[in-house]
Amino acid sequence: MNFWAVSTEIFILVIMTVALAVDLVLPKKETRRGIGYLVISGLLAALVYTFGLYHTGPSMTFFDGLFLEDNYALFFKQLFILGMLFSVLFSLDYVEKNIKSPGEFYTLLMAALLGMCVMASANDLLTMFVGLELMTVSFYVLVGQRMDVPDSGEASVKYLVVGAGSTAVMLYGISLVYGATGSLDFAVICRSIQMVFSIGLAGIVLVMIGFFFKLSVIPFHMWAPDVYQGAPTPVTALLAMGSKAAGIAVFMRALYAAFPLLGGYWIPLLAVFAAICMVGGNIMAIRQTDVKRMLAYSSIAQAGYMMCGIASADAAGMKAVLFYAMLYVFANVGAFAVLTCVEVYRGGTTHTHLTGLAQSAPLLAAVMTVSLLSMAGIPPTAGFSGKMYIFTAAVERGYLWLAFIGFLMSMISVYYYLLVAKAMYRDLTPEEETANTAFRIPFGVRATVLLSVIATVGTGIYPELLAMLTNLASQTFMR
Amino acid sequence: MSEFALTHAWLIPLLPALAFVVIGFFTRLDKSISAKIAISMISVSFLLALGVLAAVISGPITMDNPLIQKVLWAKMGTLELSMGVLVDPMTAMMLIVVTTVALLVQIYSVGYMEHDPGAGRFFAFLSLFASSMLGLVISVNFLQMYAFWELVGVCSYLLIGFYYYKISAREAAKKAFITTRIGDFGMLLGILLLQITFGTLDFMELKELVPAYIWISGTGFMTVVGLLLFIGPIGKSGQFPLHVWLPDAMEGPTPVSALIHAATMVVAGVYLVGRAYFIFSALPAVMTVIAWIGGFTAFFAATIAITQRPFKRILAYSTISQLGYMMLALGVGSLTASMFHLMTHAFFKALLFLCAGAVIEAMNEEADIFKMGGLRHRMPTTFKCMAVGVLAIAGVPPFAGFFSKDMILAAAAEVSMPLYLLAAATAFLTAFYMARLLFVAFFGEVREDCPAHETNSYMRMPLVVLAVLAVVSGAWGHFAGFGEWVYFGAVQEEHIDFMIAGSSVLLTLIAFALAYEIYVAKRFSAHLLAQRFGILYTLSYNKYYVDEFYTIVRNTFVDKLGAVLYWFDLHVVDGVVNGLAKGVGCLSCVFTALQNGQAQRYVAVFYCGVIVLVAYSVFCAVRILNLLGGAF
Amino acid sequence: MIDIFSLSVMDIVNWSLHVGLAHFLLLAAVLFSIGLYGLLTKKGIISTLMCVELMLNAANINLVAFNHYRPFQDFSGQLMAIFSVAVAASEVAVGIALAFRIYREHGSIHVDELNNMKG
Amino acid sequence: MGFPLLSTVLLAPLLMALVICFLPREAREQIRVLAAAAMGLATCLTLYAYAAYDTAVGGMQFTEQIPWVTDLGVSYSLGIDGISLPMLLLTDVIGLASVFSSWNIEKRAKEFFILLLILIAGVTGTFVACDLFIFLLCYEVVVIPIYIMVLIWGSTKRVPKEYSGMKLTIFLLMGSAFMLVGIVSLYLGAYPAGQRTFDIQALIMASQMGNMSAEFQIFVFLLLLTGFGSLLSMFPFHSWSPDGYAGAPTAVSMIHAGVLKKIGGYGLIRLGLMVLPLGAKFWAPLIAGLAMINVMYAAYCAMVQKDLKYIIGYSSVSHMGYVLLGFAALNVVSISGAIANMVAHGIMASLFFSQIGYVYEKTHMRSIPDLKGLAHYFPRVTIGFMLAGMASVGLPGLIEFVPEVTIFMGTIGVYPFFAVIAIAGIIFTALYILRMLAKVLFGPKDEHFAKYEDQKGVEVLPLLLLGLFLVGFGIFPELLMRVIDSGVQPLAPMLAALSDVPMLLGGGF
Repeated sequence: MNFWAVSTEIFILVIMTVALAVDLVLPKKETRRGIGYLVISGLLAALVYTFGLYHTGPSMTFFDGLFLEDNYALFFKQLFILGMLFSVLFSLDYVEKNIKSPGEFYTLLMAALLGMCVMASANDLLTMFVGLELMTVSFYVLVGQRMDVPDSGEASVKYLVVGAGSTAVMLYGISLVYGATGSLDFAVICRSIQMVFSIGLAGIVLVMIGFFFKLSVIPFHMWAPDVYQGAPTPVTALLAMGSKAAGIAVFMRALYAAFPLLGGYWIPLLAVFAAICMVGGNIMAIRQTDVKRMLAYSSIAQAGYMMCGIASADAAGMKAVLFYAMLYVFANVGAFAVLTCVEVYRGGTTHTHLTGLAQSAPLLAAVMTVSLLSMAGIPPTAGFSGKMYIFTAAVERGYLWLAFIGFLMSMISVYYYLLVAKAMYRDLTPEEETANTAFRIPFGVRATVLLSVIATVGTGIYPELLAMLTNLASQTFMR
Repeated sequence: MSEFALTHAWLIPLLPALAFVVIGFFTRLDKSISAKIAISMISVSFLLALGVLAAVISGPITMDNPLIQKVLWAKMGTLELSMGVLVDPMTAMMLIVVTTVALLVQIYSVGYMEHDPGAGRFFAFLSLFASSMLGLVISVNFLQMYAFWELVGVCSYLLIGFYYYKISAREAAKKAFITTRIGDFGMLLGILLLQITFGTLDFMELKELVPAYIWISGTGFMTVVGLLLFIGPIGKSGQFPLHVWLPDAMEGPTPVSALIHAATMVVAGVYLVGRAYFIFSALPAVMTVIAWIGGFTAFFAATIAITQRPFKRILAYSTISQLGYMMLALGVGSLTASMFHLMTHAFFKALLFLCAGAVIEAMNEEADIFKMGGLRHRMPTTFKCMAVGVLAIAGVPPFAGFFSKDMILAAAAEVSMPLYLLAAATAFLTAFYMARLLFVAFFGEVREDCPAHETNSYMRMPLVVLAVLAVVSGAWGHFAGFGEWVYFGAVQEEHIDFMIAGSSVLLTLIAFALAYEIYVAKRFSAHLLAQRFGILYTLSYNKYYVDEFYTIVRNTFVDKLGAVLYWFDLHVVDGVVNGLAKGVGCLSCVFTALQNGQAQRYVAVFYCGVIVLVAYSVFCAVRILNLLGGAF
Repeated sequence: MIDIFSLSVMDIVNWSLHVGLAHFLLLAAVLFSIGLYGLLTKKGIISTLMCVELMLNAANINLVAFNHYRPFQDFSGQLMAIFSVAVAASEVAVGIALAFRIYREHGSIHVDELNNMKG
Repeated sequence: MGFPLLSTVLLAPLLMALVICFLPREAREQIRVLAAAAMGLATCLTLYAYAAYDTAVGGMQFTEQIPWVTDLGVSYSLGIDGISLPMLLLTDVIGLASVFSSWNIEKRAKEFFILLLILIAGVTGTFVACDLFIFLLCYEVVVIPIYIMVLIWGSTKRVPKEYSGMKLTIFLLMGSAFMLVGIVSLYLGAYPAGQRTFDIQALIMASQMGNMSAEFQIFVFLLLLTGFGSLLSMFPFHSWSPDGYAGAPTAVSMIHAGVLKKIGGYGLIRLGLMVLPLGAKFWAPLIAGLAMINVMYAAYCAMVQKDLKYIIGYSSVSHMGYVLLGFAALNVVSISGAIANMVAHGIMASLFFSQIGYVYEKTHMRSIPDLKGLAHYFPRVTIGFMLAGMASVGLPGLIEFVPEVTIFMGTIGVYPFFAVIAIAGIIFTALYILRMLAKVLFGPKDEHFAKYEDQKGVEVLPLLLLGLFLVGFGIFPELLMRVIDSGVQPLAPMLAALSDVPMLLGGGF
């Protein structure tokens, strides 16, 4: 039992328990802000620590291979931790203001993070399932954390109902795969010839559907807009970055490690769904006025882009996906930090709430614009490099039409991203002018947005660093 | 001296350009200094031109071996555009004409522009025009000629529109530019065709190449080129049907009319045909066209001139008519006659215009000749000069017009009788309407309200000089042997065919007598005549409605069509774009309508997806089984 | 493939008497379908959750049955079933809690009344 | 590698924009002076480069190269040759002029100059980039600042500025989507995996080595044509242009019409022709036809416009037709003419827009019926209008003459029919330009304008700067042609070989 392999998870577990304990010992009326700082520092340490775990040799394993701590997993864990770190950082005020019991909130966040990390290094269906459910169930609760807003509860219920259904489907799929191969271990499944028969194939699609739900792929996406809109903004951010990225992580591992021989079976499937996502997501996002909801639809489209990378099924594609997932985190952090700040001060995230932001808080407006453009893939933001990576891989695989749809749709997406920019930058009517009061940007938010925008533009102009990291991650996995 | 002038001929156009720059940038606001600069520069050019003339007369330079200097102007790939100087007798003659008239007109303008605040601008433009015209004259290749051709066009645009606050002036300027532009279009096409056919535009090289080409591959293609080239002169020299701009151009200040629209710019067309004579003369079809267009224009314009009332407009139509003469001469193959007439005409027409200017200024901008009368008592000098001009243009010996016109008639008579008759008739009409002008404006008794008075010395001096030139230039040219000097191909010997000369002089005298009877002795009333020839009179008085016709054409084929196309742009091209945008929006509506907020609807859609995918998996399974050949 | 139409009545009787893997798979499938039907039709959150339970357990039956009838060397199937039971329990717990909250906010626990967010 | 001249030219505006970010909003004076200083520096360096460029040697000079993204084969490599150098000069001159002509901006000046400098830097980058990736980076940078500038400082006339800005942005981005697909497949098709690169020279090498089949070239060229064509406002894709210019503030109109549009032509020559000669050859007749339509159709539309900016918008569409025609003829002369024409039109159009902008800034009028007899009160503006107008009419001695004649000479032998129609365009150009000038500038005094005063001080600088080039390059075209020729000469053998390839589409009209 090599406990170093699970050291990251243990680290996170410790943070979680400490947060819980502190929450219990603190007197009731005492502010829980301290816990936030505690979590932040802990996550920072964890982030730094994980860098030490990158390796070139054989990867550490746990539970004789059920749990694999390779660079691929590490990359994603860092991604989760980064996302979580920033979300906590920019939502300190938000939590204090809107969340009834912050202690539990932070604890649950850590639980979700733990689930993600487990997923990232899951090397068999059981571990995967457990990690997935740990994350999902925590999110059910997190989504419902705003007691003052009915939408929050509604979102939570919808998430639960649809999510439970998808869990059932996935579990059923796992059972079929198990039935076909007699094992839950990716390695064994990969070797088994039985997969090619109907049970196995049905099992694979059902498992894939489970992930499609997490990635909110059309037509398994219907929960996403409502949940994104209803959930507390930081949670929405985490749903967009963490939950999705975790899904991607384990999805790719499952496809490449467990079902590589059936590539001819699932690659076209992915390609088609990627196209559907890119088209549908972007088109549906056009008419949204609530930015959170719009981002939900755009996240559907983003899932489509990433699936293009998965569909190309080679080192280049995987690296592209890793790259994209990371820059998507940067972009989301920026956007949601701004949204959180705006919601704290103006009590909403619709276009009208964002109006005149360019005068009252130029920094926020600029960051919002840059982040959205990064999602749209406009240079010099990172999104452009990411799209180049992804679509280059796709075209090389022979999916020119996919790349074409992708580029076209990302240009269409600029339209609704620019609508947000328009709301922020357009000149105001006199009464708006008076209503548009400048507001103090808390330090957390300021730091977050600056870091995120630097990361976005920096990666866009000089992608080399992130590219090297992704190479490391993808190659050790692909061998 | 003359050698220097010859080698530095490029200075001639450059000095006025310098004047333009200096006046334009620095002394624009001080009219007297501007005038001094302009006049000094042009007079230096004039001296140089004299030097060139002397050198040409004395030196070895003839039409067949000109002096050539070239500089590279622009080069791309194999294509080299160059600018330069080509001096041969024809050039020298033109240089003299242009510099002389320009100099005199500028001196005249000092008086004429005395009270105009914009005088500085005026002199700047005049200098610019002079330099462009001189540049055109010394061109070595078609491109240079085209370039300066355009430049003189713009100068005329600027000068016609000099009184820019007058709507009529601004419209006239626009009309002049556009109309000549139509000619330039054809000319440019011709030049381009020459370029791609021969790979050069240089006159001297083409002079070698073109005949060879025609000898090898016939005249067919070159005829097209020639006709295209000739469209340019039609526009510039106000030949029918592009003559309409010239009468309107009289909106400009009178010195401008004298310099540009009588003496120099309008003859550029004639000069071009003369310069490219080695092309035209080899193309009989084109020559016929030129001849007939020239002849017809001459007659046509003369018939209009008879009935016009404004002083300058009569002169304008007479200019068109005279230009027709020159074209006719070219068409019938006598370069010498054409150039000779060009020279004499430049002098006496400038004279006439300057007199007109003096008269109109004296009459306080009253242009209608029937509001004048008896001016000979008030303005004796002007009257004398005017009379000289009239006699000259009417071709009364020994005035200049007699010799040149006689030469043209002779040449025409050699080629075709109809053309000769046309020309002779024109001569008659010319004499008549000029006499009418003179008699109506200057004879009869002075009106009591007539403000006229003799003009100041600045304006009188040029009149006298030009009058002298109008008297002597013809005789000088005739006896000094203009023919051995400016010719194409072989020198044509000069003789006065007394048959032709006599008849034309006779016609002229009859015309004078007739005019005298009508307008001075008032034996028959002009009105009666007008009613007698009702239709003809109206047609002529309304210039045969050519302008109206063009207006209709412009409205339909430019404005209406433009409106239609713009509608197309707005509603079809742009409509498609907006339509697509709207379409995407509707699609968005449709999709989002599916999202009705019902959790169970979501689950249902979810499981639809599940079913589809399971079906796909089963389908694949069956396929695989078939592949394996039913191993179950 | 098995030619279904060439089966005689006797064969079917035999098949149904000798219980085997196929029966369990069939049962699981039927359970799953019933659960799905309920999930799609039931209005109350509680009954919806019960249906979800049915579906999850259908999967569990599969796992256990496979593990029993197929010659597999380990018991990972049954292990999986146990884990899934735990997961299902946690989901239901969250569900009940949410039901309370929804009842407090809307005065009913009908899922179909929760359609404030749409479009 | 000596002094990184091009990097300085590229980064000076960006860094200055960064500096301005930290200045207080009120320091309008300092901000605009700083912006002018940055552009002045860039312009001076460019002029130096223009003077120091060795036309005898030709090829890429002042090159800089730093490995950038290894696994995509991207390198930060800059350089200029005879084709990009005039464009670079154009960019910086117009950039400087646009800074001056937006001198009097009061409203949110800080943001304005930041965005303007970013915009200029982006355009500069596209011209100095030797690497396709860098080219793309800069290519799309420009779009977003433009949208925001139109949104804030734009003006609403026939269409609301929000609409025109969005139209412009989305239109160009749509085009660039096609282009991106083309470039990606170019990148993949040029070399086998492992030795792939975005370096343009390497791509040209690849096409010369025959790594790309004719079909591939034809397909990719079509994609590029769609992208660059819509930027160049080629006929069916032109409708963003007039609306966009009408909505945009002066500086944006100047830069957009002056240089941004030219990126399309530049890209067509740099990528379309040099990398995909066979594709170019295949589609050339189509381009020629569209070019003819551009010239006449846009001229006709301009004829009936009432708004000054719309007239210039359509006239620029019309002039781009000449550029396309020159490109389509595919010979040294015509292509030199096309490049020269891009420069000429850039100077001319931006001069026009700067003058219109000044008048609009003072009088808040732009439609022809409102404006009369400006010559009485705005003599300098009048000079500007006349210069620009006469240039676009193609007057000798001004910048447009030689390019036009060159294009005609190169074209008429290849597409006689299209060329003749296009040449007839000079008449219509004269018609609508002179009408506009006559109605707006001349005519009787209108006391209504007595209260406005003429350009003075800094406001005159755009006129002086642009007028200088307008006349200078007009009288001494060799200054311009020398450089362009050195850039086009290397293509001569390739073009010669191309002329032997039979024309597949259409045939010689």
